[in-house]
Amino acid sequence: MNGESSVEILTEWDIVAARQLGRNVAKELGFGTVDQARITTAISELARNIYLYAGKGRIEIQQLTQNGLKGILIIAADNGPGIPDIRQVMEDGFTTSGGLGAGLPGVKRLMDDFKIETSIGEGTDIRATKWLR
Amino acid sequence: MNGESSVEILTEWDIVAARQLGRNVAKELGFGTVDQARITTAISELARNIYLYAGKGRIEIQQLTQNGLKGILIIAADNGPGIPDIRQVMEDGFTTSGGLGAGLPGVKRLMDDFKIETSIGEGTDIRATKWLR
Amino acid sequence: MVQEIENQYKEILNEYMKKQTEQNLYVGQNFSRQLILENIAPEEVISMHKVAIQELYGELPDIVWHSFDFLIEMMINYGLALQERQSLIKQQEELKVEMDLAANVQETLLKTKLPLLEGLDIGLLSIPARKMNGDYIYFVSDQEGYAGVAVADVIGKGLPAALCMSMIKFGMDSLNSAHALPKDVLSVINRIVEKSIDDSMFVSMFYGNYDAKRARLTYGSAGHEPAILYRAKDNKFTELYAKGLLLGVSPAAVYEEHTVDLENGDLVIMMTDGVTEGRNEEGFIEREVIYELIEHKKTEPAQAIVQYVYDELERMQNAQFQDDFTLVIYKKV
Amino acid sequence: MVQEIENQYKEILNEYMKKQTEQNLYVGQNFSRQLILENIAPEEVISMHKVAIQELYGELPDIVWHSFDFLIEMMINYGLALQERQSLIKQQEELKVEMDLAANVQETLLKTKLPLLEGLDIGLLSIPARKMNGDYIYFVSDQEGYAGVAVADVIGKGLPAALCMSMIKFGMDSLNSAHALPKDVLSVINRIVEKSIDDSMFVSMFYGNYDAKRARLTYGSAGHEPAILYRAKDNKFTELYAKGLLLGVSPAAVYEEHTVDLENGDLVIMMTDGVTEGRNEEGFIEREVIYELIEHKKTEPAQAIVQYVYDELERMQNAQFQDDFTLVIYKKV
Ligand SMILES: [Mn+2]
Ligand SMILES: [Mn+2]
Ligand SMILES: [Mn+2]
Ligand SMILES: [Mn+2]
Repeated sequence: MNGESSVEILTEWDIVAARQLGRNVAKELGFGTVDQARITTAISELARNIYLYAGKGRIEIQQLTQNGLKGILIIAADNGPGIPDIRQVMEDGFTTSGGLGAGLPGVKRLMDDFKIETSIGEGTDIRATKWLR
Repeated sequence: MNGESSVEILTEWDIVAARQLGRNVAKELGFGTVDQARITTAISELARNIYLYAGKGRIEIQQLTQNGLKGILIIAADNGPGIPDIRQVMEDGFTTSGGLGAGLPGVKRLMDDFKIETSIGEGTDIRATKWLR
Repeated sequence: MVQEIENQYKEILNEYMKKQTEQNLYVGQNFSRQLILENIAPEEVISMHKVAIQELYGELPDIVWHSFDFLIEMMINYGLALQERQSLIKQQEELKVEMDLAANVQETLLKTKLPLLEGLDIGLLSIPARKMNGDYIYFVSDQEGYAGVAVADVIGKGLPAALCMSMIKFGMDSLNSAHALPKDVLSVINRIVEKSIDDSMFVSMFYGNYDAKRARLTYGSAGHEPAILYRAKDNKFTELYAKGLLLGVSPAAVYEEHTVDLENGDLVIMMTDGVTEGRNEEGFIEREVIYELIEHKKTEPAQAIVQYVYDELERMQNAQFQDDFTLVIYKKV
Repeated sequence: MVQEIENQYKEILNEYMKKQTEQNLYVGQNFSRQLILENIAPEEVISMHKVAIQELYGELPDIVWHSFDFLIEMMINYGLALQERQSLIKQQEELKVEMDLAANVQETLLKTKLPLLEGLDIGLLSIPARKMNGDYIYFVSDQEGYAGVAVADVIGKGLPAALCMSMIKFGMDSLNSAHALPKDVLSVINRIVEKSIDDSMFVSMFYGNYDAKRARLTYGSAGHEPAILYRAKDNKFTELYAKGLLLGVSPAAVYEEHTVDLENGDLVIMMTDGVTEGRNEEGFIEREVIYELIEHKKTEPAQAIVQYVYDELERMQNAQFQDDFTLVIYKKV
C-alpha cells in the first residue's frame, strides 16, 4: 500500500474536493475516462451521505497494490448516528426512486468491492475498492 | 386523414424501407429528431415482428389530423399465426430480457396510443399513433 | 470493454458517417440492442463513440472532446439506473417462481372432486384474473345421491383473497355431510369467517344442494350473485334469489333457503360476479347476452356450455377480465 | 421536453466547457439525477446536448452533428430499458403492498390465543425470516386446566409454506378439544396434510398437552426438533424426544407419546429448527449455547427468557436469520 490522502467532509464544497482527489488518484493510476467518472461518482455519493446524514466525516483515498494488481480504495468514515436498517438502504429502488441519487447500491455497483460497518450512535465505516484491469 | 403509403414486409430489407417511409413522413409532419428516431424504432419493431413471426405482412403509414392536432399512425397487419397470449407479450422483461428487442411494450412506450387485435390462425393488426405537440 | 465491440462500433459509425442512410441506422440500432444485452452502460457507449470519432477524425476542435467527457459524466447515473433494472428483473423472476409455487400449493390444498351422480351433468370453469384465484368452488357429495356445491367470492383479489379460501374448504369439511341444509352450511361458514378475518374482508357465497333422487335443488345465498334457472320446457331464464348477508358481517346472520325441482334439460347456472360484470368498450355486458350464449348451447354437455360462455365473453372483452371468472352448471339429464 | 430544462442544461454545459472543473462536473451530475427523476430519456439528453453545442458553437463541422444523430439513435433502446425500470419499480411496490396485506390476512386468519392457566407461565416468540412465516404456533385450552400447543414447521419457506398453515389450524379446530392426546392430534393432522398437499411438501410438528392440575405434560412429535426440559432442582437440561414420521409422509403413520411431570421452576422449551440451526461466522451455534442463554435467565418470566434468547442469537448471527425462528416456553410456577 502506498500513497494516501484524505478530505474532511463538513460542507458541500468538501464533496467536490473529495471528488477531485479521487479523480486525480484514479487518473494517476491509469483508469480510463469512464472508470474515472465512476470512481468519482462513488466518492461523491459517499461524501454526500456523510454531509447529509452524519453532518461530518472523512473521505480517504488509498492506492492499492495486491498480487500485481493496482487499485483504488475509498474509505468513508463518520461518527454519525449509524444506519438502523442496512437491508433497507441496500435495497434497489429504495434510494433512487426517492431521488436520493445512486445511494449505497449505486456505490456497490460502481466499484468492485464494497464493505460496510455501522453501529447505532457510533457511526459508519464504508470501504469500496476498484481494481485496474 | 390524408397522405397514406405502405410497405410490404417480406425480407429484412423491407424493414429498412418501412423505417425510411416512417422517418420521411415523421420529418415532413414536423417531428423533432428524437421523436423521428422513436417513431422509426417503433416501425422497426413492428416490421421485425412481422418478418420474424408472420413471415409476411404490411406496414402502413398514415398522416392524421384530429381536433387541430397532427399525428402519425402506424398500422402493422399480417395474416400470420396470431398471438396466443397477449398478456404475456405485453409483459415487461419478457421480450427485452430474451433479447428480442423493445418488443410490443417498447412500441407502446414509444408511441402515444397502441391497439392490438389478434386472432389465432388469422393474423394480427396493430395500430400505433403518435401526436405532434 | 471488449476490443471487438469497440471495433464493431467504429465500423458501424464510420458507415453511417459516410452516407447517413436508414440502413446504417437500422444496423446501428440492432447493435445497440446487443450492447444492452451485454450490459454495456450508456456512459461506455459515449466513450466508445468518442474514441471512434477520435480515430476517424482526429483533427476536431477540443470542445468536441470536452463535450463528450461531459456527456460521459451525465450518463453515469443513467447507467446505474439500468443496472438496477437488471436486478429488478431478476427479483421479479424469483418472486414469480414463488408465486407459481404458491398457486400450486393452493390448488392442491383446496382441490375439490366433481360429484358423479346419475342424472346430473356438471360443468365447471374457474379462471383467475391474476395469479391467484379469489373465487372458490367446493363440492361435497355422497353415495345417497346428494351433490352440494359452494360457490364463493372473496371481496378483493390476489393473494390476500386467496388465503381466505381455506376457511371455506375446512369449514365444509368440518360439516362432514353432503346433505346439510344450505341455511345451516351458510351459518357455520359465516361464523368461521366472522371469527377468522377482520372487518375489512367479506365473502359472498352461494350454496346449492342437489338431491339427485328427487331432482330437487335446495339453495341459499350469502350476498352472492343470484344463480340462474333455465327451464327447458318453457325455454325461459329466471333468477334464483335468496336473502342473506355477506359472510363475516355478523355472527347472528340468518340465511333463507328455497327449493326448486328440475326436469330434463333444465340448467342451474351458478357463478360469481366476474361472469356477469364483464365489460366491453360499450359498457357492461348485459345479462341477456349471457342468457343468449347459454341458450345457443343448451343441448350440449354442461362443460361445453361453460366453455362456450367463457370463450365468447373473453372475445367480447378482448381477453381483459377485470375479475376472477367462475361458472358452474348443473344440468338435469 | 421543457424549455427550462434545456436552458439549465445549456448553462451547466457552458460553464463546464469554459473551465472543465470538478465543481462543474459535480453540478452536472446532480442535474443528471434530476433528469432521471423527471423521466428524461438518455436520447433526449443527447439531443439537448447537441442543441446546446449548436447554440454555443454553431460553426463546427457537419460530422459532429451527424455523430450526435447517430448517438440519439443508439440511445433509443437504452431509453426504453429505463422506462421498463420505472414500470418494474412500480410493479414491485404494488406486489409489496399485496404481500403485506396477505401477511396481515394470514395473521388474522391463523391467530391463536395464549392460554391463561393457574401455575403456568407461557412465553412465545415467532419471527419469520422473510415476509411470510413458515412456522406456526397454535394453542388450544379449556376451563378444566388443559393447555395444548402445536409447534409446526413447514419444510420450505415463504408463501408456499405459509399457505399450509391453515391445515394445522383448521385441523386442530375440528378436534374441538383441549385434552386430546398428542398421538391422536398428530394422527388427525397427519391425515389432513397427507390428503391436502403433494408429495414434495412436509410438515414437522410437536404437540404438547399440559394438564395444569396435575402439572403433567404429555407430548408427541412428528419429525420435529425435540423440545428441551430444564429441571430447576438439578439445574440440568434434557431433550424431550418422541418418535414419529413427518406429517404428510404416510396416512398410516403412528405417533408415540410420553409424559413428564413438572415441578416449580421447571421449563419446557419448544421450538423450531430456526432456533437451533443458527449460524455465525464460525459455523453452527452449539445447542449448549442455547442452554447457557436459558440458564442465565431461568428465574425470569417465560416471555423475558424467550426474548433474551432471541436477542442474543440475533446478535451472534449479525441479524441474519436463515430460517423462521419460533420459541415457546412453558414455565411451571
Ligand atoms: Mn373476488
Ligand atoms: Mn368477483
Ligand atoms: Mn420452515
Ligand atoms: Mn425451520
